[in-house]
Amino acid sequence: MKALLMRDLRLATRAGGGFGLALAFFLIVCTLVPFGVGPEGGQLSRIAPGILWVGALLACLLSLDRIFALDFEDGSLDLLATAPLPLEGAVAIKALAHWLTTGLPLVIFAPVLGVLLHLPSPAYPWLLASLALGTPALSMLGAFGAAVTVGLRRGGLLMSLLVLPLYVPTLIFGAEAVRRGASGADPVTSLVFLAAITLGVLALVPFASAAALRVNLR
Amino acid sequence: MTTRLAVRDLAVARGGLRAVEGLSFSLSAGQALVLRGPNGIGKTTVLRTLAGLQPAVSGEVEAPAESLAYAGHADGLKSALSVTENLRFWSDVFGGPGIDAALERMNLRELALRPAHALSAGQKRRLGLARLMVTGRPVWLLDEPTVSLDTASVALFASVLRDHLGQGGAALIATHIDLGLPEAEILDLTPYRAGPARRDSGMRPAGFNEAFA
Amino acid sequence: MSIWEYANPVKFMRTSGAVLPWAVAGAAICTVAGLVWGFLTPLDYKQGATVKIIFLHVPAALMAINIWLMMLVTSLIWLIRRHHVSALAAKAAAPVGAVMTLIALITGAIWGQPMWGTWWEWDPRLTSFLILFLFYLGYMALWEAVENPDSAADLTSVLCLVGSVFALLSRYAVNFWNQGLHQGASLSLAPGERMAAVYRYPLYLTMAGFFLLFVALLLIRTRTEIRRRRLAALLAREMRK
Amino acid sequence: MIELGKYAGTVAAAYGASVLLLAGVILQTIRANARARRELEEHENRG
Repeated sequence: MKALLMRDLRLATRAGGGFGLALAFFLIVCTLVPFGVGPEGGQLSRIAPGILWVGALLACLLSLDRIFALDFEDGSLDLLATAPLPLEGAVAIKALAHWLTTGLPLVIFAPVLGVLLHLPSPAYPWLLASLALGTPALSMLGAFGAAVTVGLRRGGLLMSLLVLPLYVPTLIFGAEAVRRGASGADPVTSLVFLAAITLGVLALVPFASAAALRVNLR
Repeated sequence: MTTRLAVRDLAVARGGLRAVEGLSFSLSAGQALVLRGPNGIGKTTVLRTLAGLQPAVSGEVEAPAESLAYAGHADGLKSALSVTENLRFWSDVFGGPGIDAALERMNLRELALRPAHALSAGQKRRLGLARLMVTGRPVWLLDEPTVSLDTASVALFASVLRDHLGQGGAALIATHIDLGLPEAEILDLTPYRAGPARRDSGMRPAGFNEAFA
Repeated sequence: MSIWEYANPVKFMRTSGAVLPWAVAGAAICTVAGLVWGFLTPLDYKQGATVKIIFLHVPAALMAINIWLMMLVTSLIWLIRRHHVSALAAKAAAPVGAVMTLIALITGAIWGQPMWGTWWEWDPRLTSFLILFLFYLGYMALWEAVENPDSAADLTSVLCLVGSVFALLSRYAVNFWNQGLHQGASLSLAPGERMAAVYRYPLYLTMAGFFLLFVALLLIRTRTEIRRRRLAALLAREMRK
Repeated sequence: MIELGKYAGTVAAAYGASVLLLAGVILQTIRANARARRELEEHENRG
C-alpha cells in the first residue's frame, strides 16, 4: 500500500509528471473569468464562490486520465491486479495519490485566488473547509471515470462526460457552503451534506472502480 | 513431488469465442512447460486466464493462493524511475525477497541507478524479468519472455530459470525460440484448438457470439 | 416455464415477434386517441390552453424516469445472471429514455415561458431532468465507445448503478439548492388537490400510450441489437475458419 | 373548432416539437431494424 502511494507521488512530482499543471489551470480559469464578466468588484465577489469551486473541479478533471492510463499502457496495471494488494485498495491508494498531488494543492492555493476574485473575508475558512471536504470525493469519482474509460481510444473526452454529472452533488453543497459563509448565513448544513457525500463515495466507489478495471483488463 | 499448478479441462475465450478447450496439464515443482502453437491460437489468453486476469469459460485451475507471477508483453516499468526504484517497488508490493540478488543475477548491477527511460529494449526486458525474481512467487507465467534479448541474455535468462526450477519453482512459458532448456517439456496447443461449439453438448457458451450457434 | 427462458435470444425473438404487432397497435391507438382527446379538453381557468401540454409533459417525464429504472433492473440482471438479452435491452432502452427526457425538458420549457415568464428556470425538477439527460448521454456514449460487447455491457451496467445513486443524490441536492416554482405532483392522491376528471382521463390514456410506445420501441430495438450481435457472431466465426 | 386562446403558439410548439422528436426516434428505430435484418439475411443466404 505504502509502496504504491510513494511510487505514485514520486512519479507525479518528477519531471514530466504534470505536477502543478492543475494549479496553473486553476489560476488561468480564475484570471479569465473577470475578463469575461467585467472587473466590477461587487459582482466578482458575488460569483467568486462558484468560480472557485467550478475552477477547482475542472482543474481536478484535467489530470484524471493519468490515474490509470499510464499504468495500463506500460503493463503495470496487469501486474498490480495479480499482486497481493486487493485491487479495491490499489484504486483507493491511487485516488489518494491523485488527491495529494492535485486536490490538496488546489485547496491550499484557493484562498490566493479568492483574493483575486474579491471573495468576502468571512468566506475564507468555509472555502478551505468545503474544498478540503469535497475534493477527495472529486478524486475518487474521477478514479471511477478513469477506470471505466481506461484503454479506450478518445477516452479522455468520454471520461469528462461520465464524470461531470457525478460531480453535481459535491459542487452544489461545496459552493453553497462558501456562498452561505460569504453572506454570513450558517454554512454548517451544507458542509455536513458535503462530508456525508464524500464519506459515502470513499466507502463505496472503490468497489465500482475495481470492478470496472477488472473488466477493462480482460 | 508437489504439484504447483493443476489445470483440468480448461476452456478459455477471446472475443466471445472459445479459443482453446479441453486443456489439462499439471506442473510440479522443478518443472518447466513450454507452450507452443501457431499465432492466434490463444497462448496469451491461456496465460492471462491462469493469472486470473480473465475468467475461464469452464474447467478448473488449481493453484495455491498468490503463487503465480505473470509477465506479459509489457514490462510494467516507469521510465521516470531508476532501475532500483522500479524493482524495489515491485518487491514491496509483492512482499518478496530483497532486490540485490535479482540485480546481480540479471546483470543489472551497473545499471542500478540509471532511469528506465535510458535503458535499451533488451535491458528493459532484463529488468522486467528481474521483477519476477522479486515477487517471491513459485510459478512463473511467461509470455514471450525473450523478445528483444540477445543470445547472451537468453542464456542468462535460461540459467536464472534453471536456478528457479532448482529451488522448487515452476514455469509455464509461451515462446517460439529454443531457450536452451532441454529439460523443459513441450505442450503444443494445436490439438486443443476449439472447434465449432456443439449445441447439444450442454456447454456454457463462451459469450453471446456462441449463444446462437 | 421460468421467466429466464425469455433470456434465450432465439426464444426472445419468437416471443417478441408475436407480441410486437399488439404493442404497436396499442401504442398507436392510445397515444393518438389520448393526444386528440387531450387537445379537445376545455381551457383551464388559470393556465388557458397551455394546460394541454400536460398530456405530453407528464407522460414523457414519467417514462424518462421509469426507463432509467428499467435500465437499472436489466443492468443488475446482466451483472448477476449474465443474460445477454438483458444487457441488450438496457442498451436498446437508453435512446428512447433520452428522447423522453428531452421531450419533458422541451415541453417544460415551452410551458414555463408563458407561466413563469422565462424559457428556462433553474427549477429543481427541470434541473434534475437536465442532469438525468446528461446521464443518458454518458451511458449511450460509453456503449458506443467500448468495442468488446461483453465489456461494454459490464461497464455500462456499473455506470448505470453508480449513475442511479448520483441521479437520486442530485435530485435532493438540487432541491436544497433552489426551492423552485414547479407545481407539486400532478396526480397527487390527496383528494382535494386532484386535477379535474376532464384532464385526468385523457392523461391516463396518453400515459398508457407512451408506455406502450416504449414497449414497442424497446422490442424492436432489442431485436435490432440481437440481429447485429448474431451477424457479428457469424462474421467472427468465419474469420476463424 | 378547438379553442386555443392566446396560447395557441405555445401549445402548437410543444406538440410540434414532441411529435418531431418521437417521429425521429421511431424512424431511426425502424430503419436500424430493417438494416440489421437485411444485413443478417444477406449474410445467411450467402453462407
